[in-house]
Amino acid sequence: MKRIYFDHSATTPVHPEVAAVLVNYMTDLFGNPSSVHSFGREARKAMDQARRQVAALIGAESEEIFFTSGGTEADNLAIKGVALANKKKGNHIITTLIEHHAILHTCEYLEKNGFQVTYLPVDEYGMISLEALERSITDQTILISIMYANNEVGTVQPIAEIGRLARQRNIYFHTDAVQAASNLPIDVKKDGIDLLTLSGHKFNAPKGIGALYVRRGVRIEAVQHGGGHERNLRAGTENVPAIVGLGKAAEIAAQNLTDKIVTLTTLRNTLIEGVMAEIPHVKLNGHPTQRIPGNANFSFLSLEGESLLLNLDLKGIAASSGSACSAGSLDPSHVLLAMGLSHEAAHGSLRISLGWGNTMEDVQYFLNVIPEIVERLRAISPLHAE
Amino acid sequence: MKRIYFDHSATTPVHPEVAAVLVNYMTDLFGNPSSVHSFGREARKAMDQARRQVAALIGAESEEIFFTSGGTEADNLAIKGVALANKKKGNHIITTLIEHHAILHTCEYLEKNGFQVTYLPVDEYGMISLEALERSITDQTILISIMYANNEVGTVQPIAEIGRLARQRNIYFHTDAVQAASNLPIDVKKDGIDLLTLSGHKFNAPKGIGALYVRRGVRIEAVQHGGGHERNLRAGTENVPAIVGLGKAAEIAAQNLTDKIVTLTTLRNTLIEGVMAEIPHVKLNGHPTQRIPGNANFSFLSLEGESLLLNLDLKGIAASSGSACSAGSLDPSHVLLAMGLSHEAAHGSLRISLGWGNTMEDVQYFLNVIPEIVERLRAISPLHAE
Amino acid sequence: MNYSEKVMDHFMNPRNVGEIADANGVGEVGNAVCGDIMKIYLKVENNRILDVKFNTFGCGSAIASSSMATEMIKGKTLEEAWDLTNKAVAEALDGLPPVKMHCSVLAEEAVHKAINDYRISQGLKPWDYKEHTDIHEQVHGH
Ligand SMILES: Cc1ncc(COP(=O)(O)O)c(C=O)c1O
Ligand SMILES: Cc1ncc(COP(=O)(O)O)c(C=O)c1O
Ligand code: FES
Ligand code: FES
Repeated sequence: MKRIYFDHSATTPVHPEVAAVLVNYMTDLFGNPSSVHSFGREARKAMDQARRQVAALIGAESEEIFFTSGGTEADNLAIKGVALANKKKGNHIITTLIEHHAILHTCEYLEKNGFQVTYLPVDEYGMISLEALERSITDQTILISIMYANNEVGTVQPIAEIGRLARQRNIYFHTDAVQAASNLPIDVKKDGIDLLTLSGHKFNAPKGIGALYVRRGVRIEAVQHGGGHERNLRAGTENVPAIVGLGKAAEIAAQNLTDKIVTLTTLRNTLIEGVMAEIPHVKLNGHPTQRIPGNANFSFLSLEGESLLLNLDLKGIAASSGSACSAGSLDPSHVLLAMGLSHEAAHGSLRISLGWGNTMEDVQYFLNVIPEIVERLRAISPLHAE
Repeated sequence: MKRIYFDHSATTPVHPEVAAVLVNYMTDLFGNPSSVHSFGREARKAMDQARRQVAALIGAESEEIFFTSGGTEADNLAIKGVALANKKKGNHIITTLIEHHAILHTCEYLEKNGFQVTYLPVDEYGMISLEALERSITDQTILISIMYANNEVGTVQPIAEIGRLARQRNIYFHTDAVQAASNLPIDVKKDGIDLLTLSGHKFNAPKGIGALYVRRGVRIEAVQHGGGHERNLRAGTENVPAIVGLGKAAEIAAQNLTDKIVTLTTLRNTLIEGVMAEIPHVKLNGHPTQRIPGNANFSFLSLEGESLLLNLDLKGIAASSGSACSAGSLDPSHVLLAMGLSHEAAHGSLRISLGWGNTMEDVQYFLNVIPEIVERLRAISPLHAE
Repeated sequence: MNYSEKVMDHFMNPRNVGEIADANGVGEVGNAVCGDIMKIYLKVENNRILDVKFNTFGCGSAIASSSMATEMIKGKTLEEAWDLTNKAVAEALDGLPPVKMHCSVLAEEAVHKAINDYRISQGLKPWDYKEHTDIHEQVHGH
């Protein structure tokens, strides 16, 4: 059966060029960059190049890039590392209600350890308010962490304005750009970003590799202890093959950014227009314009996400939902609830996230199969019957 | 030029069979195991199989295996996770002076946060004393962490005896088995091990993947916060390709263990005998019998490790040294100093670590080139002239 | 370690290795604790360095620095040799990795010590001499 992958916000395939370069660093150029000999030197050189490639994607300098095992670790390092290194200055952190759990649960951990955290609300489009942000700043505030783009609804926050405000008030600004990287142009210098999280597997690099950008001069301490790797900020033998892959993927992403934005926006708009035209009782979640190119998020009233996903899967389409039933967790998406959606609408949500490899045929195929699926499930649903 | 890799304790090449299976999980079966659709299910299935393969290597059950980003993270998780989850029971940890920095620096971090740590000394062979261990236990002791085999001199500790003692006294026993896995038979149940660290890149799996075995029932808490991955013990999207590779490498290691031990021991003994016979003023570091098969560690008096490594490198041989000059660090190997070596002898140390792919020809080649190199460097050295 | 070709050349084919039996100036710096000892022998006549040799226990860059330093001061007057800086040695080697800069400092210090040893033996006042303990401590922690 034809298989269509519409879940690029969950993870992406590794680009074949990326896979090709990285395998070479597993089997042949496999040295440990700490070693004195030629195997070690080759590895170090490759790592240095990758650092430059990643830095170039976000307008940073290569000494400001620190490799981690992924977005979750980079988020943990940013929040805990800055909090612990600056606790003499203050104990207050500002974030939002719609962050990824890597931020939220890290903040909750810090709350148990003497820190205070403000979770900013968002409006119905998933947007924070700059006024609310400004009002929440106290003389204890040491860090503002606001995601660049949301992973469920794709809403893009006013990053430059937040950066300006943070700079004025002399507060560090971290942004989780896991969903933004390779989908939006990012410039840490222009936007006044002090720390920024990247995750490889969201832009066709492998899983298990990420990076934290830390502006030169930011006070931060290590969270994982051991050898002096990554200039003492992140202990652990460097994952050279994955780092090389991350560098290559960053290079590809930078080269294709404009094209990718145009292509995905076109596909996405066609998909949204098709769904809104063909299916009754459906709502588009997220911001009408301020959203990443590949993201569409709908609530199909009176049906439940997991059953929708299973039906799509039987048709060969991979997507995701903010339904708790699909995650095996207690509550439906905290993001959708924070945007004011009812539990019913949150349970009936469907996220389509487009990416590298998707075509207009894929979108047409989706538009062909979705109406019947929705109809069938609604026919079973008591909510719809009412 | 011929290149001979004698630095398997630093890192190893990925086995071609391992590389072949894992690449497939990057480009084709690339799903996120948390996803509901077929891509996600494939990934989860592969991960479950890898968990069984890793468990089988050490005699554990698959639910007792938790994947991490490497040995360093697993060590951090074991020590901090147990310390924090059991701090009501006590605040005392026992370890040794010769642990890897992933253990030592984690313990130092805990010392700054209200814990007390005893660092057991070792004898001239790098062996701890069971009596000293027993004496150091207090009613506050919650964890004993003693490495299975040392990464520099290869000394293997009396693991079963430590396990028995820990069990009697109702104290958790963690062992860093990064250097032991695939080089010695490991049986966590027989040896009374509660937690055990593995690192993939030391046994022909990729870098950036490791595992912590946690016996069912051990109280431990997460250190990295975020999603509910690895049953809430380790947040972060699972590195499926590397996990699949780790599983495959564990399977290969288990199948070949007996052969590998015989082969490496023969090569290693030939190498040691050759060096001791051909070169004057040389000392073998580590235990005469209780050492991992592939390890040989020498001190060549009146010469310095880095210059030795560079000369070997020019002959195509990759090895390592405990000299501070080779690491660009402050002090020579803490392991060699703890064993009572003088600074001079520690600076003049050479570690040969054999592994998969090494042959008797490699050893002969090494034995052919080493005498002349040592002679040449000694001719330059003021220590030798005296 | 990423060494330049020049470093590797001077490391593999060090110039002026050995002792001078009738040296009239000898300088030794470093210690085995740090993993580096450098000893320089001078044969001075009419204020000029006629011959110079060295012995070094240390890393590749320490050996290359000693070799280069001896090349650079051979045939020079003592005043000229005194002006040899560790930076000049490192530059002549096409650079050293940052963590290895202190090895070139050893070479500068050993030359200074050898020259002062000569001056003292001639009944002259030793020249003012500053040890770069700071750089050494930074790397070796002593
Ligand atoms: C916005 C955001 N932040 C952080 C993460 C975590 O990154 P990783 O999967 O690399 O741990 C993700 C994805 O899971 C994400 O979408
Ligand atoms: C004994 C020991 N423990 C822990 C580690 C750290 O493991 P990793 O390199 O996977 O971070 C190493 C290797 O570097 C080691 O030899
Ligand atoms: S209805 Fe079954 S998990 Fe929600
Ligand atoms: S002699 Fe120690 S680093 Fe050069």
